[in-house]
Amino acid sequence: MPRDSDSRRRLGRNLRLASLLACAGLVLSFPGLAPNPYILSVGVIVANYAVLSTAWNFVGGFTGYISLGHGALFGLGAYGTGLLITKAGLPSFVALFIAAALVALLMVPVGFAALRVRGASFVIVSIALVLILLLVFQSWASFTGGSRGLVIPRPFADLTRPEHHRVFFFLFAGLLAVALLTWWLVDRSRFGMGLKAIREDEDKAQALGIPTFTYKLIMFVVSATFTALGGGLYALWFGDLDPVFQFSILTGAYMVLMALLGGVRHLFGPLLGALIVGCALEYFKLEYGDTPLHLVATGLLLGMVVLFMPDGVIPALANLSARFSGPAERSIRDVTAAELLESNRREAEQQEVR
Amino acid sequence: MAARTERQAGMHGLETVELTKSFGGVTALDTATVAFQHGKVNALIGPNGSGKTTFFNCVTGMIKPDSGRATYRGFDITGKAPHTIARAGIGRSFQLCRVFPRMTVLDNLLAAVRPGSLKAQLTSSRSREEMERARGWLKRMGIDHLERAEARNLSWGQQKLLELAGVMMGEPETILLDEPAGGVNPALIGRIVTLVRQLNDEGRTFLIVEHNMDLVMSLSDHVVVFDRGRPIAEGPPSMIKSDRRVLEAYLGV
Amino acid sequence: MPSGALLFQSVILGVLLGGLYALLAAGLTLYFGIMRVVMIAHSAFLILAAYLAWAFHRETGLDPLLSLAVTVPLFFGAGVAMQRLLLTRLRPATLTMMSVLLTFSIALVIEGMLGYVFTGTQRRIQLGYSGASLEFFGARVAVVKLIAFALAAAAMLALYLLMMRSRFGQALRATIQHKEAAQLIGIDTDRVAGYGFGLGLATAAVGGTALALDATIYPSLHWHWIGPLMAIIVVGGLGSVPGAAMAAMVLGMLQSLLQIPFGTTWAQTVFYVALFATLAVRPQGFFGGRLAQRF
Amino acid sequence: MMNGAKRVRLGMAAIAMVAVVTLAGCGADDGGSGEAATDPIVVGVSLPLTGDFSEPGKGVQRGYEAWAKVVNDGGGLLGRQVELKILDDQSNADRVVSDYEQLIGKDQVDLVFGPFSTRLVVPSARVAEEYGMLFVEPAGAAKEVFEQGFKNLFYAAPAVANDHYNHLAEHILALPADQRPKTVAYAAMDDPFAQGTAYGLKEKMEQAGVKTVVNEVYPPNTTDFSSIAAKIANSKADMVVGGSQYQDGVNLIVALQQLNYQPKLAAFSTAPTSPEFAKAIGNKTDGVLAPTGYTQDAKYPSNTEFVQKYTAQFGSPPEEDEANGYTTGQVVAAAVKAVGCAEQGDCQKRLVEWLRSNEVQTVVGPLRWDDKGRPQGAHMIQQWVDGEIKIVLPEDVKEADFVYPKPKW
Repeated sequence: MPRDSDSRRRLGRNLRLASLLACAGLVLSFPGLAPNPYILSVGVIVANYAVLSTAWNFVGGFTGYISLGHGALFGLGAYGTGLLITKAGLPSFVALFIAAALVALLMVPVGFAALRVRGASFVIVSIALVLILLLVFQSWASFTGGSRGLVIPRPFADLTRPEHHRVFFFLFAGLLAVALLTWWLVDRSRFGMGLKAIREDEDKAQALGIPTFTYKLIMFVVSATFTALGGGLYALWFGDLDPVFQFSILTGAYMVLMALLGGVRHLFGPLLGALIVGCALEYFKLEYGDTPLHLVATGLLLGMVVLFMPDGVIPALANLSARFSGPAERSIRDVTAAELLESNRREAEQQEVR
Repeated sequence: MAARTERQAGMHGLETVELTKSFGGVTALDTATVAFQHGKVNALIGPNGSGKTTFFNCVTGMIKPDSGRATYRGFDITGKAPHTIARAGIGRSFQLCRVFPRMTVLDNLLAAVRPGSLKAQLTSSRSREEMERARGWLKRMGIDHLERAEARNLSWGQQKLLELAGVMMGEPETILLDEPAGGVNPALIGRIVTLVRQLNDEGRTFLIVEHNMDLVMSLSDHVVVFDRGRPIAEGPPSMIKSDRRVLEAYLGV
Repeated sequence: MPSGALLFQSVILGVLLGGLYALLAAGLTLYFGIMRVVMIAHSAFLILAAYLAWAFHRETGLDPLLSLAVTVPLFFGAGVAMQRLLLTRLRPATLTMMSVLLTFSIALVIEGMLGYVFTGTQRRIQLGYSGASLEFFGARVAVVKLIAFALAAAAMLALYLLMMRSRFGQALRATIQHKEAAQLIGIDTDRVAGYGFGLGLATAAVGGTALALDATIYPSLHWHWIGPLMAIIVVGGLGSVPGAAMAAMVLGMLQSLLQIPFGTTWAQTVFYVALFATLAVRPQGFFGGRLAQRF
Repeated sequence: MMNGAKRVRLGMAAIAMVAVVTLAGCGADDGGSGEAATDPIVVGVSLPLTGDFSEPGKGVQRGYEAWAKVVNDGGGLLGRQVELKILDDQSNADRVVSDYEQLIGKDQVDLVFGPFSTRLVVPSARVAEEYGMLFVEPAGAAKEVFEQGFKNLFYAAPAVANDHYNHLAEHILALPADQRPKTVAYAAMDDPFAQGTAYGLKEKMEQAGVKTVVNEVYPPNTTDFSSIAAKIANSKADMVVGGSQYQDGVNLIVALQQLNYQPKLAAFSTAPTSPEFAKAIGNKTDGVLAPTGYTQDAKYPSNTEFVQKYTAQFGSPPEEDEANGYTTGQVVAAAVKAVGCAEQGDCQKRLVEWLRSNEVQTVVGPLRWDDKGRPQGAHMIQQWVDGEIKIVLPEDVKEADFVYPKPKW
C-alpha cells in the first residue's frame, strides 16, 4: 500500500465522522425546527419509514433476497405489542420488546420454509405472509378485535399530542441508530462478508464452505426483529390498529422502494430513500390534495428504479462527485483500467521469458 | 510438506460407489464407481455429456445423487450440503469460472475464510493475518496488484486465477478444477500448470476435468475416462493414450 | 353436520371455481417456466380484462363474452411487449428478484389507473341470465358460472393442444425444460419466451372475462387473486402447467368444502397452509416440476 | 470503495440537511390565519375520495358541498362565508390522521367535519379530541365508535347501527306467535357498521326466542357469495337478514335467487335504498326490506329546501350519504350560530357543551345526543312494494302497508 493512500484514509475517516455527526445533529434538532405539530408528525412518519427500510435492508441488502412481505412483520409487531398491552396488561415498552422477540421466534419456521429453496419461493412466501395474516387478524375478531380495530392506550398518558410526537420522534431516531449500528457491525464482520458472498453468487458461496441457509435464516430473523420493533413503536405512537391497514402489501412495497432507491449496498441507503420518499409523499399530498394516481406514481417510481438504477442513488452520487474530484481520488474503475494494462504487459513479458 | 505427501499418497481420498443421477429421462451418471489417488494429480476426461460435470456436482453436494455413495477419506459425503463437503476439505472451481463479480479481488478471498467460533464470525473480516494470507495467495497467482479492483473488471484469465486463489484461501487438501484451461491464453495455461504442480508438491490432491489433452497428459499422474455416465478406463496417461475403448468413446461421438 | 345436498352443492361450486383457478395458474406458472419470473401483475391484468369486459358491456350493451375478440389479442401483444421491452432489460443474475419488483410495480400502475378511470366503486355486469340457474341432481348451478367454467375449460384445452401438438408448443416446452439445450438445437428462445409471455397474458384475458360474468370487480381485487394463484403454482411445482392445473382443482375444491364448517374467511387460508406445507415438506411441489428445486 | 463510501456520507449529510430544511420549510409558509370577522370560516374535512370507500366518500362530499352552498347563499355563518378544505385520505387510516394533523395543526382550520367509514372515524376522532376540536361525523354508526371515551364526538344521524332495525323487530315480535318467522339466517360483512345493523336485530330476535340457523360473516373483499347463499338456502330459514353495504348486498341477493331460495322476509341494510338496486337484481325486488335514516320526501322543513337545492346543484335527488353529510353541516352550523364563535381553542369547548344539551332540527329530523355522542333515534323501515321502495314502519310515518310474507322473487 502506498503511503499517501494511508493518509488519505485517515482524512477520509475524519470527514466521514464529521458528516456523520452533522447528520445526527440535524436529526436531533429537527423537533426544534418543526414549525407546527403537523410537520412534527410527518417527521415521526419519516423516521418510522427509515427504521423499517433499514430493517428491510438486513435481508435485501446483505443476501439480495427481496421481501415484499415485511408489511406483515410490521403488522405483527404492532398487533403483538397492542395485544400484550390490552390483553396481557403488560407495560407498554415491555410489551414492545416481548412482541419483537415473539415475532423473531415465529419467523424461524417461516424463514425455514421460505429460504430452503432459492429466490422465487421466498418472494411468494413473503407476499403470502401478508395476505394470510390479514385474513387471520380479520377473522379472529374475538382475539384481535378484527375489523373493529384495536385501540392501544398511550404509554405517556399526560402528554399533549405535540409533546407525544416529539417523544416518539426521538424514540424512532434511537431505534434507527441501533439498527444502523447493527447493520454496520454485520457489514464489517466475517459473517457479513459471507452474506455478501451469498448475494453475489449463492452456489459459489456454498462451494467455498459458507452455510448459506443458516446465514440467510439468521439475517431474516434479525430483519424481522427490527421491523417488528418499528411496528410496535408505531402502534404505541399511532394508537389505532386495523388489520386492513396494518397488513397491507403497500407497506412492504414502500420499504423496498425506499431501500432500493437509496441503495441497498450502503449503510445509509435506506435512510436516504426514506427521506426522499417520505418527503415526496407528504409534499405531493400538500400540493395536489387528492391524487387518485398515488399508486401509479409509486408503481412508476419503483419500476424506474428497478430498470435504470437498481443500485440506488448513492452510487450515482458517488460517481457524480468522482467526476469532480481531483486525481487524488480516482474512482475504482479507472484504477483497474490502468492496472489491467499493466498486468497484461506483465503476462506478455513472462511469455517471452519462457 | 514432502513428508505429508508420502504419508497420504497411498491412502483413500475421494471415492464413489455406483453413483447414479438422472434428469427426467436422461441418465447423466450411471452407477459410476471411481477411486482417485490421494496426493496425486488426477484427471477426469471424456466426451461431451459423458457426465463429468454432473459427477463433480454430485460429489460436491451441488446435486443430490439418486443412488450410490460418495466418500472422502472414509467419511460418507453422499448428499451432504455443499458447505459441509467444502469444510471436509474439498474445494472446487466452476466450469465457467465464477467469482463474486461486485466484490474487490481482496474481498473475494476474504469471503472464503471460514470462521469457526461465533466470536470469529463477528470480528472484522479485515484482520491483519487474513489480509496477509490473502495477499500471499494473490501474489502466487500473480494478481496481487489488482487487490482493490472489482472482480468483474478483471480479464477472463485473471478471473480464473482469482477463482483458484479463492478456493485455496479455504485451505482445501483436495481441489476439483472444472476445465481450468477453458478459454485461457497459452501464457496463462502455463502459469496454471506450474501452480498446480507446486500445490501438488505441497501435498494437495487435484481432480481436474479438462478437454485440453496435452495439458491432461503432461500434468496428471492418474487419468479416469468417463463415457455415458460411468468410467470406462483408468490408469497413467501413457496407458490411457493407447487404450482402445477411450479412442472409441471419443471417435464414437 | 352439513346435509348431503349442501356438500354436493359445494363440490360443484368447487369444481367451477377450480376451473378458473386452473386457467389463471397455468398462465402464472408458464411465465415462471419460461423465464423464472414470478409475474405479480398477472392478477392485475386479470382484473383489467374484467373491467374491459364490463366497460364493453356497458358501452355496447353486447354480451361481455364478445369482448374476448379484443382483449385476447390485445393482451397477447402486451405480454410479448412486456417480455421484450422490460424483462429482457434486467440483469440475468438478479432476474428473478428484480422481475418480481418490476411486475409488482406494473400491478400497482394498473390498479392505480383502474381506480382513476373507473373509480373504486364495485362493478358488476348485469345480464338477462344473471339470476338464472339449472337444476343438476338436486344442486343448483348458476348459468353464468357454467359459462365461466366452460370458457376456462375451453381455454385450458386450447392451451394444452397448443403446447402438446404445435411446433411452437414443442419449442416452448423445450425452452422450459432446458433453455441452453433448446438454443443448441436452434430454437430462438427469446422469441419463444416473448410469445410464451403473450400466451400467459392471454389466459388472464380469458379468465378476466369469465370472472366479470359472475363476480363483482374493483381495482384492488387483484391482491385477493394473486395470493391463491401463487400458492397454487408452488404446490403444483413451479413451472409445471399440468401441476398447476391439478393443484388448482384440488385447492379450489378444498376451499369450497371448507367454507361449510369454517366460513368464507378461514376457508381462504387453505391456500397458504398448503403453500407453507409444500415448501416445508416438498419444495419442488407435489405435481412434478423439478425447476422448483433451485428456484 | 472507501472513497466512494466517504463521498456517500458527505452526500448523505447534504441530502439530510436539505431534507430536514424542506420538511421544516413545509409548514413555514402559511401559519395561522388571523380571525378577522371578514375572512371565511374554513372547515377542514378528510374524505376517502379514492380507494375502497371512495364511492360513499364522494356522496358525503356532495352533501358537504350542498350544505356550504346553501349556507353561503343564505349569507354565511355569523356573516362569514364558509369555505371547505377537503383532503383525500385514500381510504387509509395513516392518511386520515395525518390529514387532520395537517388541517388542525398546519392549516389552522376553524372547524372540522368527520370522514366516512367507522374504520377511519375512530383514529381521526382521536386527533380532533386531542386538539380539543368539536368532531361531528356523518358515518361512524358502529357502537365501538362511542366506546372510545371521546368527549367531542357527535354522530349526525338518527340512530347508531345496532338500532337500525328496532322498528322491524318490534313489528315482527308483535305478530301472533304462529305467524312469526321461526328461524332466521344472518349474513353480515366484516365491517363494524354492516355487522352492527344485523346483530342489533339478531340480539332482539334471539331474546324473543327466534332461532338463528345461519350466522355468516364475510370479509369486505368477498365477491363470490355462492357458498354463503348455499348455506342459507340449505337452512330453509323463514327470514334472511343481510348486514350489507351496497354491492355485497346485491351479490348475496342474486346468489340467493340463483338458488331459488324463497324466505318469508328479507331485510338488507343500505343496498335496497340505492337507486340502482332494482336494476342490479333484475327487478325482482318485491318485499325486500331495508332500514333508512333518510328519505327525500320526509316532511321536515329544512329537508324540502335541501332536496330542491341539492337537485338543482347536482341534477339528481340526494341519497342517504349526501343527507348525512348535509346533516353534519346543519348540526355544526346550529352550534356555531348558538354559541356565536367558530375558531380553534376555547370556542370549540363551548360548541361541544351546547350540542350536549340541545336538540338540532335537521333533514333527518330532530337530533339529540347522549353523553357519548349517540343519537337517540331509530331508523325507518322501507320495503319494496310493486316496484317502489316505500316507508312501511313506523306506523305514524308509513307510506304503505308492511307486506308479510314477502312475495316470491
